[in-house]
Amino acid sequence: MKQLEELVIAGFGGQGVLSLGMTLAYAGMIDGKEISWMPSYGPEMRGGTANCITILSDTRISSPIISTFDSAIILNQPSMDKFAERVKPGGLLLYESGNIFKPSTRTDIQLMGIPATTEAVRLKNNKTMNMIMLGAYLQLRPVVKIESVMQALAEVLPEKYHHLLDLNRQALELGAISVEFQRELIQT
Amino acid sequence: MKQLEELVIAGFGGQGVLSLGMTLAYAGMIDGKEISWMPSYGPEMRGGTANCITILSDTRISSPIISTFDSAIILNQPSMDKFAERVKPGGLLLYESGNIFKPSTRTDIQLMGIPATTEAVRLKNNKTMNMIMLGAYLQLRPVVKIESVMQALAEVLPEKYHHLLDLNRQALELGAISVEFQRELIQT
Amino acid sequence: MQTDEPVTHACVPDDYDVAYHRPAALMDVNMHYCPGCAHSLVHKLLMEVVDELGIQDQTIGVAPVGCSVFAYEYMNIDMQEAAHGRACAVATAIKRLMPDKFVFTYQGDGDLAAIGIAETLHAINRGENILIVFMNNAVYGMTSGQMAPTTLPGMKTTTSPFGRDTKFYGAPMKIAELVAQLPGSSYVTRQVVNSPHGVRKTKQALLKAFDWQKQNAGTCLIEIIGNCPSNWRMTPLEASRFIDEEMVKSFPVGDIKTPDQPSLAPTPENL
Amino acid sequence: MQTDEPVTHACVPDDYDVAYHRPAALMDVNMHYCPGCAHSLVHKLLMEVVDELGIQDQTIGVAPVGCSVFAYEYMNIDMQEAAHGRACAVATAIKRLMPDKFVFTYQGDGDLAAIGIAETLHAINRGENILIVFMNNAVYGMTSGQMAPTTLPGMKTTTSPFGRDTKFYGAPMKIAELVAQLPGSSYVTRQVVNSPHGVRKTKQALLKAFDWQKQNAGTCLIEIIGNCPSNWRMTPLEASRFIDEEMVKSFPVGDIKTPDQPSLAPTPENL
Amino acid sequence: MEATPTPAVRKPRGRVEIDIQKCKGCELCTDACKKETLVLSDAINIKGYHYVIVNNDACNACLDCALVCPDAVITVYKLQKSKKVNITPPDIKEQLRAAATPKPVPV
Amino acid sequence: MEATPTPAVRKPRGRVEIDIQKCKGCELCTDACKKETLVLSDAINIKGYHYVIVNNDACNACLDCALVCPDAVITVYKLQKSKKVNITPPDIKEQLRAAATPKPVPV
Amino acid sequence: MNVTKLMKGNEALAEAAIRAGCDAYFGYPITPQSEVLEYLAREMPRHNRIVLQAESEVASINMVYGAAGAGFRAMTSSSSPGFSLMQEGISYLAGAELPCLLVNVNRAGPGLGTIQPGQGDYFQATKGGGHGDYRLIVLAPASVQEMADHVFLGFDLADQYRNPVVILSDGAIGQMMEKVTFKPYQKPTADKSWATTGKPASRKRNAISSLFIQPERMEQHNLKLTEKFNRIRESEIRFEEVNTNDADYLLVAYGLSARIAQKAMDLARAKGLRVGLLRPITLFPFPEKRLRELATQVQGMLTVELNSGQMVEDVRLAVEGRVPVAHYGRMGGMIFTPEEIERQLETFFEKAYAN
Amino acid sequence: MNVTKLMKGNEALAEAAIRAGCDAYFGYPITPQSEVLEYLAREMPRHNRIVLQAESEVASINMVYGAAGAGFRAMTSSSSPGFSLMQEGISYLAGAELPCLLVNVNRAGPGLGTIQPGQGDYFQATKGGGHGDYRLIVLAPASVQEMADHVFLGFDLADQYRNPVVILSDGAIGQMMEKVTFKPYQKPTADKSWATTGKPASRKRNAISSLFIQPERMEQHNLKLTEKFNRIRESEIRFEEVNTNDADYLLVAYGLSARIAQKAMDLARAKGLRVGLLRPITLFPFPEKRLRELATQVQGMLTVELNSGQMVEDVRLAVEGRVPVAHYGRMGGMIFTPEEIERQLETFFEKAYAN
Ligand SMILES: Cc1ncc(C[n+]2csc(CCOP(=O)(O)OP(=O)(O)O)c2C)c(N)n1
Ligand SMILES: Cc1ncc(C[n+]2csc(CCOP(=O)(O)OP(=O)(O)O)c2C)c(N)n1
Ligand code: SF4
Ligand code: SF4
Ligand code: SF4
Ligand code: SF4
Ligand code: SF4
Ligand code: SF4
Ligand SMILES: [Mg+2]
Ligand SMILES: [Mg+2]
Repeated sequence: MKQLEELVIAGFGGQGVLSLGMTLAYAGMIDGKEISWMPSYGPEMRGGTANCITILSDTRISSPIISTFDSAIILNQPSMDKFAERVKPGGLLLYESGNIFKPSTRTDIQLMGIPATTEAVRLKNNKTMNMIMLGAYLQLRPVVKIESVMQALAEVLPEKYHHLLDLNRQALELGAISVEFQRELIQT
Repeated sequence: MKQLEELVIAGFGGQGVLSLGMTLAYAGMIDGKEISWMPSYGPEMRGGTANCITILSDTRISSPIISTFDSAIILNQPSMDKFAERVKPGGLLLYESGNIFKPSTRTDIQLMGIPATTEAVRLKNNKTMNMIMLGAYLQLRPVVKIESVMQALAEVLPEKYHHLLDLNRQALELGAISVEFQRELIQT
Repeated sequence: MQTDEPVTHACVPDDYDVAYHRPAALMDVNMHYCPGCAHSLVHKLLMEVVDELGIQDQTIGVAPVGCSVFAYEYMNIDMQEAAHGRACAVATAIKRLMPDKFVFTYQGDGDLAAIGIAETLHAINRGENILIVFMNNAVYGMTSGQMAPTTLPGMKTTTSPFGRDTKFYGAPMKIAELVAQLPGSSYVTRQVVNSPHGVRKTKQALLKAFDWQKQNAGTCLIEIIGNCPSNWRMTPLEASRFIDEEMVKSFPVGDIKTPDQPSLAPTPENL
Repeated sequence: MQTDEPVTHACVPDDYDVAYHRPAALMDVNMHYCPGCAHSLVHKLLMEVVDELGIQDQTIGVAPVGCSVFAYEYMNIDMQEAAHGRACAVATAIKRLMPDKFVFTYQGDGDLAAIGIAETLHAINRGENILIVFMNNAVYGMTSGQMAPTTLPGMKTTTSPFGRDTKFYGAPMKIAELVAQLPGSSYVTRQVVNSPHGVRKTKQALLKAFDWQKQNAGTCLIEIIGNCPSNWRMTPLEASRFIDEEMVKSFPVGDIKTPDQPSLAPTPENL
Repeated sequence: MEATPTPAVRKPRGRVEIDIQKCKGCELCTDACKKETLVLSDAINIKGYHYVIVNNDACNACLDCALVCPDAVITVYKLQKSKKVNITPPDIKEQLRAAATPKPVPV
Repeated sequence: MEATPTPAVRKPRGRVEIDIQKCKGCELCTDACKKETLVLSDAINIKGYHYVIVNNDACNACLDCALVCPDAVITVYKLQKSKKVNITPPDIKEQLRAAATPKPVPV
Repeated sequence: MNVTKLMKGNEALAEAAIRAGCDAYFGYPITPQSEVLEYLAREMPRHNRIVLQAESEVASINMVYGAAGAGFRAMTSSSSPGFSLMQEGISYLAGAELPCLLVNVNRAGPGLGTIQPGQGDYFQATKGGGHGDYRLIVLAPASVQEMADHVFLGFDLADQYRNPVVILSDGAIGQMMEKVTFKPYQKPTADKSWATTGKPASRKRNAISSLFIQPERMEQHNLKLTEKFNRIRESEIRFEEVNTNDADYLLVAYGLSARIAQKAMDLARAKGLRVGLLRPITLFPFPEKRLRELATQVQGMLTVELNSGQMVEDVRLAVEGRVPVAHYGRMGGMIFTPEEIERQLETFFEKAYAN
Repeated sequence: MNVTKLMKGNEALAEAAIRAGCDAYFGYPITPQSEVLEYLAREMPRHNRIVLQAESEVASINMVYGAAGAGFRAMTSSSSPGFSLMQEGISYLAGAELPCLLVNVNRAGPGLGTIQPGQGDYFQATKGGGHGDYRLIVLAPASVQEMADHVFLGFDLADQYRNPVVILSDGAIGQMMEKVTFKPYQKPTADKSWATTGKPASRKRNAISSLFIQPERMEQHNLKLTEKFNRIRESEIRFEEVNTNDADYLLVAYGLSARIAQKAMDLARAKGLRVGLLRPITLFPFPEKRLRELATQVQGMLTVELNSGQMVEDVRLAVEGRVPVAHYGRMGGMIFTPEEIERQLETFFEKAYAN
């Protein structure tokens, strides 16, 4: 596992951007890491764009606010336009391909689109889109254990939603599978 | 006339302390002097003690607040206790003798008691007490012209009180006469 | 901050007359409100009235702090953005200095009934000739759904997570009834905008209020029971139903005081 | 700041019983009020009530900014001096934290009705179990006689030198009637203290209010039409007459709301 | 009563036009319309909202939809009195459908 | 009815005591007293106020003066029921007059 | 034509407001400045101007906002506790760049304190008692004449920079009477095309606001304000010097304190100590440069203030350690006498140069 | 037993309030700190504590006064505009010497501004935004952990000195999530015999007041307060140093800025610049002495703040011109990146030593 992972997650307000980052942060805590999770907040969240910076590290984190990222999970076009250039060379840019018409054309980073919205339809629950993206991300950057993510979800979700835990696990797995599928696509 | 006269006037709230000083200040202005009139203000005025520092000068006045005085006009005992020691050696301490049981015992200043309250009864108007004191003071320290005082009163008093102007002139004169009477008393 | 391109209509079909169009005084921009939010609707009505009376050049509005803080981005008239709760103080000054202009405030329930109750009551007590448009959505919209003085008993908000406990927070404040007690108020009414009928009535009320202002009748206050679907956690349609089923129980709709008829609700004075 | 020597009576004549004496809970000091000022009288009554109910150790008072700012120098109970207008906020906190204590505020009309109207109305709307003793002398006493929200129409003050113009400043605010509209208020009454009869009635009102507070009935407000001879530029006796002849016209005396009888004045709710 | 010589298509009393980029899909209009003239489209606009399109030609120009539309995005047209019967109007529904196809737009 | 053996002086039903240094001479008590028991003195106290003194022995202990006194300076005594008739009380008026003579006091 | 009157500081200020074309005054009574409201309540109506006693200082300041936003010359006045209540409103006025005149007749605090004069509100006025980055132009009158003059100056500066101006006076200057001369005054024309006077067809709508929800735009606004404050720093510094030419020691004081310090200076000179006085007239902008210059000439500076040491920080910031800067203060409404200051001068400079 | 959680700064602060034995919270919603009220509205009732949403910030602060005056641990929280409204009340609290905890989650101003993080309220918090001479103890958390820790510290200091304590945080620290560990805490016993709890026969009555009408008594009170603030200056300075041992250049920053500055320091060190960081934890009292010491070691200091230059004045006052002190700021909710600061470091020090 990496010493330090600096990640940005960005998209529309309703896409579960903040909870994606938060789940990852929780899982990081369970894995004994230092964490910082910094949301963009304010009324723009209402329908506008939202993003959060999540940092996982084995040592104390200095700045919770950074301008370049090891990885980015991008869920809409405006966020792609805003953040694509800010992924460090060699970094990862994972995006939801259904929502993005014009992905970055950078060649010095790993770019991968996941049709998570479409996949979510297969799970009959649009809200699982963000967990599919998380599954995909963790397949590429295993910064926390999947089990820790599941534990995090169990802690974060109120009891009455615990019946959804299984669905979330499926979503995570679907994300991982999608990555492998994309990889095959790229290779061929 | 003196270059600079630093005067304190002090007594109970209802005794006309502030208007005594104010009248003198107005007269000073009419005589073309520089003036500063500084009241003690606040709720203590309500029945409590009141005082004002009046400074007349031929040149620009620096501090309107001073701790020692050329002259003092004192209308009650607490004020006598407070200010007697603050008259400069050689200065004047004029007091209303009816209200003061224990005048200062200083010998390095000119001390004079005027029975202004009793004299005011002769004018059938208690309120003239302060003007009697002013008359007495001006007899001893002619820092402004009596005519200027009268003009000041005419300007300060609202029209409807102008019938009192003559009474005030009498009071001023009575004060002057009292001084002469006291002088005689002292001499004898 | 200042775009005011005229509203354009793409294709006017032959043989048809325009029966309703977006008011010209409403800026041709996207409003930031959530879908179905009553704020936007009332903005629209206000600008319809301004258009119809032809008083765009004579009207000055005062925006509050609340979801409608950007009202001045949407209404194509001169406006001031007041500090939270102080719209009536701001409007008082404007109106006193320009008594021939039409002056209104536009305020939410947190703004008017909580932090701004002093400025509101005193402006009304003085009988300032202004119109107060009071959007009562029973919640602090902008700050994400905290309890307002008008929150219904038992209603859950982020600061009344177990439902508003009237033992602890008292009953919802009936602003319209309260200010009707003050002799300075002239026309006081409560309306809804969750149906075409309600919208028509509210617009009538607005028209009347401007008319009374012209006659220097005193302060007019129009309380509008609006929705806040986002913070009520409902769809706009559910919110509309909630207004009919719940809100109007605490906040009965109708005129409370009109200038010709001093107060429809008997008060100690007029018994 | 803390002297509380007991009140001593110089010579108690033989064969006589004490029928009235200065209340023990009133500090044995000279009060700074002007001759005849109603503030001192009401202080006295409050302390009589504290004595009679034996609650000196259970009562916490909140003093305002106004002529009665020094109330805590005169009442021999624990007290807090609140910022101008904020007594009800201060009292709210005290009462919520010590619900078994008796808590009252003592406020002037500038303090309560002008700058403090928000805190007052909201405390009452929440139904805080406190007593508000409201001294309405129609003027800002302490700052030397400026107009208050309760100044009578036409009354001259230093800031209404031509007489209060109701067109400009509205009508005097009837605080008791206004707060009686709020469900959170329990016992609301208006009294005078310019005659032995008025004094007796006011004391009864105070006793009742403490009783209601014990029963957690909600906020009690006792408005007392008091004099301010100094700023009315009258003798105390003239001021007493002015109350009977002028003040009570604008401020009718009597109970406005009692807890058993929700509101003696019909309101929109209870019609 | 006159007999109609040729069976000309009835022209609807009212027609509506929707500024779809400003529509937020709140469905207050669809609920208000007694003629069920309006319906939410499946497509979304640049703000990400499903917007309203015309469902049928039953509009009677009652204005209800326009009145309740919070975002003032509905324009209502009313057939001129003298032109009650006429040839088929250009298919406004189709026009709107076309306009509604989402295109990428910079935000 | 019993005949009174010796013409003993009638003892007043009530008597008042005034804390003259706290009295502010507002005259609310003198106005309130129906028996005209109280009157303002010519002398002043250390605060500069004319204070109230007892004018006659007509007091009936009605308390009115004490009730209206803003400064709570009046104490009222009531004759015990059993002691309705008695010798002349010490002249409280004189006592008070004596106490009222102004003396210089530090403020 | 000049008119000379004998007036209280507060009254002179009020009279000046009328002569300066103040369109509207909003205020709430508080000692020691209620005379301003009282004077204007009497005099404004006959000039057809607006004077309104507000329900509180919070209302006053927001009324000033409304009036200033509509393009009128508006003002309010208060004293310390009341001025604290205005801080939110002041920040709004500065944020929305509204010209207006605010008067604080400083009394002694903190809290309810006492109504006697004080200078404890220096920090509040000069560093911003409200939230966010803004500056007020702060004028400190030291005489009744200046109480009047600063009203004209204040309104003009406010208009010129679209910024609130504060007159920071004190209870003594407000209550004392001196002669005051009113000179004829011509109100300069100010561009108020931004004001909300009703939008004619010919122009875009005007909006008065301090809200910029996007940080990018807010920062632009902040930078614009900062740039304005720098311009003010460059152009609007005002101060008075007395006997600085040959001074070995410098007294620094403003307002009432400066008057007393001047007499102390005379006393010290009489004893042979070469003392000068620098009296800042603008507290923001502060005469930093001049003080820095004087720091190369004098051997030490003493600020005298009616507080526990506030302006002294600005003096120290100006001289950057070049000479020792001491503070002497009285508080709580107590006022130093000239003799007291003179003694301080002696002991301070003895001590400073003993070692 | 220690408990570790992942929490937002605002929530950690609220949780800490409960654990610190806060008896009463009064507040009014405002972004970016409404979570404090919301958290406590949910959690306080089950601890039988008082939480009350007030009608305004003015009411909140005066409720705090009432509760603190009755001897309870009381607090409020707000953000910039709301905090401005509290200034009168804060001055009263300081004047009446009431211990309490006040939280300002700073956003960008002036005026309504924006809800993004800022540090523009430094002056207001440290120099006194209210009237009169008083000081608040000001704590500046730079992490979620400190958001919690400073609550315990703040309440304890408040009780110890009978003075209000302010936690001056910012929107970013309030909104971000980090791990936070709560240690067992024992509330120290504080003498509250002065509180208004009802006067038993056994003691004299207690009066809470900031009013001293006689100047002589007011001055005594002011001197007592001043003496207290001096004691605080001597005993309560807190700061953190990173890499100062060998530093040639010093960054000075607090709160969020300090976190970013630390990363900038790392970047600079990676380039060979020997940069250290001093992070004041208490803004009042300010670590003047330590800065003065470091001024003899380093060649220059750079303060980075989310404002136009406020703390930089305190740094300059501390170093008295011994080394150049520069300021770099962003405003309006814009936040500098570590790289940006690093660049500033380079240009500033190049410039400083070029000539
Ligand atoms: C002094 C101050 N306090 C608090 C806030 C935060 N605030 C912004 S809007 C608002 C309340 C909004 O509620 P409401 O007035 O009901 O308007 P709505 O959004 O519901 O339309 C609050 C508390 C602020 N901006 N300023
Ligand atoms: C914030 C603030 N504003 C104004 C004042 C000045 N002030 C002191 S008392 C008072 C009004 C007093 O009037 P009222 O409440 O009617 O009491 P009264 O003296 O008549 O009993 C005012 C305005 C103040 N102390 N604080
Ligand atoms: S939060 Fe509520 S009030 Fe605000 S825009 Fe959304 S629906 Fe409207
Ligand atoms: S000024 Fe008025 S209210 Fe104040 S003490 Fe005197 S009479 Fe009473
Ligand atoms: S105008 Fe009437 S009929 Fe036509 S679409 Fe709208 S609501 Fe339906
Ligand atoms: S009411 Fe307006 S915004 Fe809502 S769905 Fe209909 S057209 Fe769209
Ligand atoms: S008790 Fe009654 S009768 Fe006796 S003095 Fe008093 S008022 Fe007069
Ligand atoms: S009522 Fe009281 S204070 Fe007034 S004159 Fe009578 S005894 Fe004196
Ligand atoms: Mg609302
Ligand atoms: Mg009053």
